[in-house]
Amino acid sequence: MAELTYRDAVIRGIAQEMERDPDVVFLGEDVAKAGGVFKATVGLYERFGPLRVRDTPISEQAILGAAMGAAMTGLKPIAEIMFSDFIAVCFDYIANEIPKSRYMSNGQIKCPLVVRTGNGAGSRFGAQHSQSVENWCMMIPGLKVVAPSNPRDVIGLLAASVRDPDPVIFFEHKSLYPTKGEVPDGEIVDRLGTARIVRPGKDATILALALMVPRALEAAERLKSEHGIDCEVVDVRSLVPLDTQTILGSVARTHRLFTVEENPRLCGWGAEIVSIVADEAFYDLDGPPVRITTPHIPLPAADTLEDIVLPTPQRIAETVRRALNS
Amino acid sequence: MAELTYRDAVIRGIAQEMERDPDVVFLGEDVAKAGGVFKATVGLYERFGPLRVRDTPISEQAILGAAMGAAMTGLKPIAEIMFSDFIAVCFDYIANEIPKSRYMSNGQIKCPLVVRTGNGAGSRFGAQHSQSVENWCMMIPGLKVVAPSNPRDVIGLLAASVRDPDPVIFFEHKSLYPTKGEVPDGEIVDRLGTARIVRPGKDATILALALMVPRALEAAERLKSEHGIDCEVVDVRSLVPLDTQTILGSVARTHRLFTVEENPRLCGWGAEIVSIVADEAFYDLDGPPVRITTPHIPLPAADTLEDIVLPTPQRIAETVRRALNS
Amino acid sequence: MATADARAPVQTGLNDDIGEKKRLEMYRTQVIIREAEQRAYDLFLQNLVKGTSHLSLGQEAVAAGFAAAMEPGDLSFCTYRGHAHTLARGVSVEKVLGELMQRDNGLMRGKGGSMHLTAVDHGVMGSYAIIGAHLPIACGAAWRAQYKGHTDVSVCFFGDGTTNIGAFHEALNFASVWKLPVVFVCENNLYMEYTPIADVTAVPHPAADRAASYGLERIIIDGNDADIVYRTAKAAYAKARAGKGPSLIECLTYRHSGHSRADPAKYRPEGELERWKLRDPIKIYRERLLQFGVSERIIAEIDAAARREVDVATEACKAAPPPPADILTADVYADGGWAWRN
Amino acid sequence: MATADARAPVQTGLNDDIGEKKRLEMYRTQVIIREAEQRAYDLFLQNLVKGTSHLSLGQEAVAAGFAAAMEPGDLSFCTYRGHAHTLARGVSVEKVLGELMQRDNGLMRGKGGSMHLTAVDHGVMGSYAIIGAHLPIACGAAWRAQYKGHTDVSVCFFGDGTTNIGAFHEALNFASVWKLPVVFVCENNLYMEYTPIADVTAVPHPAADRAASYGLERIIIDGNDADIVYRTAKAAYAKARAGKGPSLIECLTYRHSGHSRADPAKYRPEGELERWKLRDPIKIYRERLLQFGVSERIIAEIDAAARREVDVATEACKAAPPPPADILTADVYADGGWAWRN
Ligand SMILES: Cc1ncc(C[n+]2csc(CCOP(=O)(O)OP(=O)(O)O)c2C)c(N)n1
Ligand SMILES: Cc1ncc(C[n+]2csc(CCOP(=O)(O)OP(=O)(O)O)c2C)c(N)n1
Ligand SMILES: [Mg+2]
Ligand SMILES: [Mg+2]
Repeated sequence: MAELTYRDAVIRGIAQEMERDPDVVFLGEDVAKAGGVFKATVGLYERFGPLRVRDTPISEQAILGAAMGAAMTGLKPIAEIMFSDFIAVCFDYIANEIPKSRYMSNGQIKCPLVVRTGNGAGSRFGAQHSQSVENWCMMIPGLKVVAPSNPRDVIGLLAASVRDPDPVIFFEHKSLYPTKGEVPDGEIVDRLGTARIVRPGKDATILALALMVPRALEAAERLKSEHGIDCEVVDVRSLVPLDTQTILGSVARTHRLFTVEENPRLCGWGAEIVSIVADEAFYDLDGPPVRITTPHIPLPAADTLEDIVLPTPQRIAETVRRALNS
Repeated sequence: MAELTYRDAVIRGIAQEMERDPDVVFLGEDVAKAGGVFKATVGLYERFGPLRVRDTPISEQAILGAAMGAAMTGLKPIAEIMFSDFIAVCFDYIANEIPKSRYMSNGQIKCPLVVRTGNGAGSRFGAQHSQSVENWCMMIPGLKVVAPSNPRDVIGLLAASVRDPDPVIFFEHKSLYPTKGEVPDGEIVDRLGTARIVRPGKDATILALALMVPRALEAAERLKSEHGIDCEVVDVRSLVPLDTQTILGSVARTHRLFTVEENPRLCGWGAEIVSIVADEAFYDLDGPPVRITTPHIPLPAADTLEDIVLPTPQRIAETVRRALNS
Repeated sequence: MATADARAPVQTGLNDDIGEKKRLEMYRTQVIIREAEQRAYDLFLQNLVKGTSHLSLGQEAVAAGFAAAMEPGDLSFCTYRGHAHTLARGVSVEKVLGELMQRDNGLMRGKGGSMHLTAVDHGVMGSYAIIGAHLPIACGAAWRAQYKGHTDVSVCFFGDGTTNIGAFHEALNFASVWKLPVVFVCENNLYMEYTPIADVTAVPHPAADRAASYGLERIIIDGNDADIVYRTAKAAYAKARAGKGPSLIECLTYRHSGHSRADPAKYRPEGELERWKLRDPIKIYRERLLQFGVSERIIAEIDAAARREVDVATEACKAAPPPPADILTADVYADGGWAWRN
Repeated sequence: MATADARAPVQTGLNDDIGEKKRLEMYRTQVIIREAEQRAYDLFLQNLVKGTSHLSLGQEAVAAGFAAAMEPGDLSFCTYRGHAHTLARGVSVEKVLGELMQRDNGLMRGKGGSMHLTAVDHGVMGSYAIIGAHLPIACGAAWRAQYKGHTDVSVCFFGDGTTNIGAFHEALNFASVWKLPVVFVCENNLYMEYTPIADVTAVPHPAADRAASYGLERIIIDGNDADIVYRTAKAAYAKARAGKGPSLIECLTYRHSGHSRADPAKYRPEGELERWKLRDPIKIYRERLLQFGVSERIIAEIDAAARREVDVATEACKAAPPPPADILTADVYADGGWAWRN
């Protein structure tokens, strides 16, 4: 066991997989010699050399296209898209090429690759560098979508993603990079499609992802200590595959559902899960399922404003309390 | 009154607005001299001349970027993106530039423009030319999103979109182009954000959009004649602004909700609306809200396969009947 | 028309650098493509070809020449106008027509359709229907070869109109900087869908006039002469295999039919099609063979065999069933299914 | 360093084509930018500048020269590294620093942040933080001018690294084909974020060596000499206003600080920064003024006034409140609000 930052867990996760499989290669902007703009790839270039860890031009389409072509023909590339907002400039690969080729080719083409990207708000970077865009990917058939909330999951889920035979979009939360957590020694390999109950509880289910997990946990503690409300907090961890069993199981026990999303409100993963639960577990629900989200607006840059829009432990707790009391 | 095809309604709608306002200009690939690949812009070049109706290179980013720059500085451009699938190659403008500039600039920048695009399946074009991608736009704060189901609405909603001071993504359904409908003479101007109850009913609410509207109507007729089930069918017409009043009002009367979506299942507009209804009208519901969608797969090309995946009147009717009986 | 005269035959005759066997192979390929595509058009008129289809009638020499110069293991990346390149790699007419007719015997059993022909076992790594998308993808395949020390070349075909989209630029720069073994082949047939390329491009030669932007040689060739195409391809592949990086080759050619099945091509100036038909690649090549001493009989046999193959394929496709419904949800993910949840 | 010698002064002296007034204006602009950005850095160290910020220290001559050659009504399109260009159009230091400090007195009241400076009333049509995005947008503004018969020019600033993204290519071709009155200014400061541009670009001059791809002249200038910048800008604007289409200008320059506030710039080869500091644009220009007979006193007054302005602005910003919460949901839509439903 060692304490590791989320940032260093990314480095260790990539290194673990590159060490194991010479077909794992890594490319992106400023990732090699400079170690990445978030310093989440420091040392990989020195360790694995210039053939396996490569700096690219500012050409996101070329980055993802090249990752796809390499994956189709036998490599297992990890591609970095620096900020997840930039997925918009290479979205054709995310929406039309990478996820559809296997299907269109009747199984002939395979795309085992990972796109790592810095997601989420909290850095006061404004509307084009702070978005949570996991729903841009969840809505596309053929992708897998993962978003770890802690250093251990970073390593385990990254390993699972690299070893997965399907394309995985791996969302690292920028605000989590400096956070720390205990990580076991040795190889860590997790499983995609498994949510984790991070706090058991009986009064309500709170689903969260990435940065929202610690916030939901804090809200749950407050609800317990201040109002005696006992919430179950589930770290969704992967949106595709989605662990509906764990989610439906939790709602079957608590009878109330709350989702906590950082992405803007419309058509987020919260809407998807609420719809699944409303359809399949309608009679389990004792009250309306409630989504707690960032309002449906572009993100403001100012610290004071940004702090208001993201779901806070206080807003989560308040929303749950009010819903359960009504 | 005259009978007009949906295709000709597009031509008339654009012409009506270009006639009225010299600041309305139109650009896209093959739209001018050739009249568009769907023949939905035939004659505009001849009528409004080469300065107002312009062919572009295959450069979707330049098309939308230019539309944005022109809109910011005083024109009211209409830009065509030939197939809506191609929004993926210019998604930065849809996701990051056009919708966010007003907000980021604290109201200084305005983007009154319309992006017209051919959406939807039915032409056996396969996975990269058949998608329904209105949810790619609905999820982005700052856009308006419109999808007419008939020739009259094409003109009225297109006029409303062109006159709207905000950016509007206007989804024309490719399979509706040859369909006909009665259209009044003279100027037609509709209002965004108004859903229409196209068939009143008391037993269940069916929400549909574009090509799914006639299919939902046919399903409702079957349900009535074969099972005595009386469905209310609502043509949603615009996803943003969303007419939640009409939707919630209908559910308050019928107590059951069904959404019929052509887009793949995850994070579609159906999920959004189901989530709104589940949250705000939970106690109005007599049973689970049900989404009827295309399965979450890329679209197959073969006619026999494509016909299976899109919601059909039969599947809609069957789903509603089974849900109401259970 | 500008042609790269340096690439014209040095010796001429059946025993030159190309040789009789290759020439007959290239002739056969061109004829097969021609016959198969004309058949596709007839079948479309009978409503048996569904969806869209984009023919390469008139552009056969490009497909034949580039394919003939390939080694097994070399990879082709095509567009929606990819029937010709797929056939040129030896994929059967039946599988191609079957896919166009959306039958179960099609190359992808009807799941992909005419715009996405893929035959990995023949090195056809897919046909891509979003303009420009496959240029970066071909770079990736070439990167794999470079990384693994393989000697195969990735060859990427696209049209003149494709040179104006962003992905073209990103791929060319990327390939050049990484010195990738990829060959970019622009088939300049003068038109995008219906718009003349000259109306929307800042330079006369949409590909070649951009080569210098990527530190590459300016190469323009007569795309209707399979010999010229073949020799150019050979040289580019050799360069790629030698680790000397990518090439960008602009082939001047012309499509005899419309852009897609829906297009009567009324936008052509009068006489243009007729002028190009005088330079029909198959006509040119038949004359070349005769001139080099191949007998009329051998040529007629190749023609007849091609027609037979297309006839047999047509019948097989007509008899083939539509794809079964159970493949609908297959192969979304690697486990063979489509489950996005447990 | 390559310089476009044709653009070097013909007459030299205060009464040449530029003249004393312009020169003092350009000097003042450079000094204001320098002072304001150094202050921004100090404020960042005091944790008063939030988020990120990208300084143009060392690149002031580009901003000053292009702005000085503009007429009122000409439009600037900038990147995240846009403080300099915004100040050069006359926007107050207070509004710029206020935005960097995310205060209510900021240019966009803190809603946009340092990467999105926008001042429409000064012709600053936004700063764009997605590489390449604003090149097509500038084309659109220029299209409006062409369509309406306006004579303004749209000027679009970006870095060397931006030349490798797709939008660059699309915009350049589009502008050239439509002959738009737009001027593309590449500030080649040798680096992307941390990676040398030479490592990832197929040609030595990332912008100029691509000009021919768009039928444009190859223009490379010394971006550290405001006079050269000014004359080049003048010529390009005149061409644009005359309906002769776009220009692409590569300005050779260097940033003295790191890419953004987080970057210590350890990737620089030894001595590089020092060599470039010898060619500091403000030093060059101060010497020029002295040589042309401007007195030390006048220069010192300008320096002092600039420092005063920055001091006053700093105090105003420190005193300014954070933006009120009620602007959070304002101006998503044109009705002033954010309602996506009724
Ligand atoms: C991104 C994108 N934009 C537009 C289209 C529609 N489209 C299909 S083919 C075509 C013309 C392509 O012209 P060219 O590259 O010259 O190839 P050709 O068809 O002549 O072989 C266009 C515009 C597309 N498929 N993808
Ligand atoms: C599409 C996109 N990719 C990557 C980035 C991250 N990024 C911001 S600045 C920068 C370097 C830009 O280099 P250059 O164009 O030379 O401009 P400079 O910063 O040197 O002024 C990068 C890669 C971005 N903002 N947008
Ligand atoms: Mg063409
Ligand atoms: Mg730079």
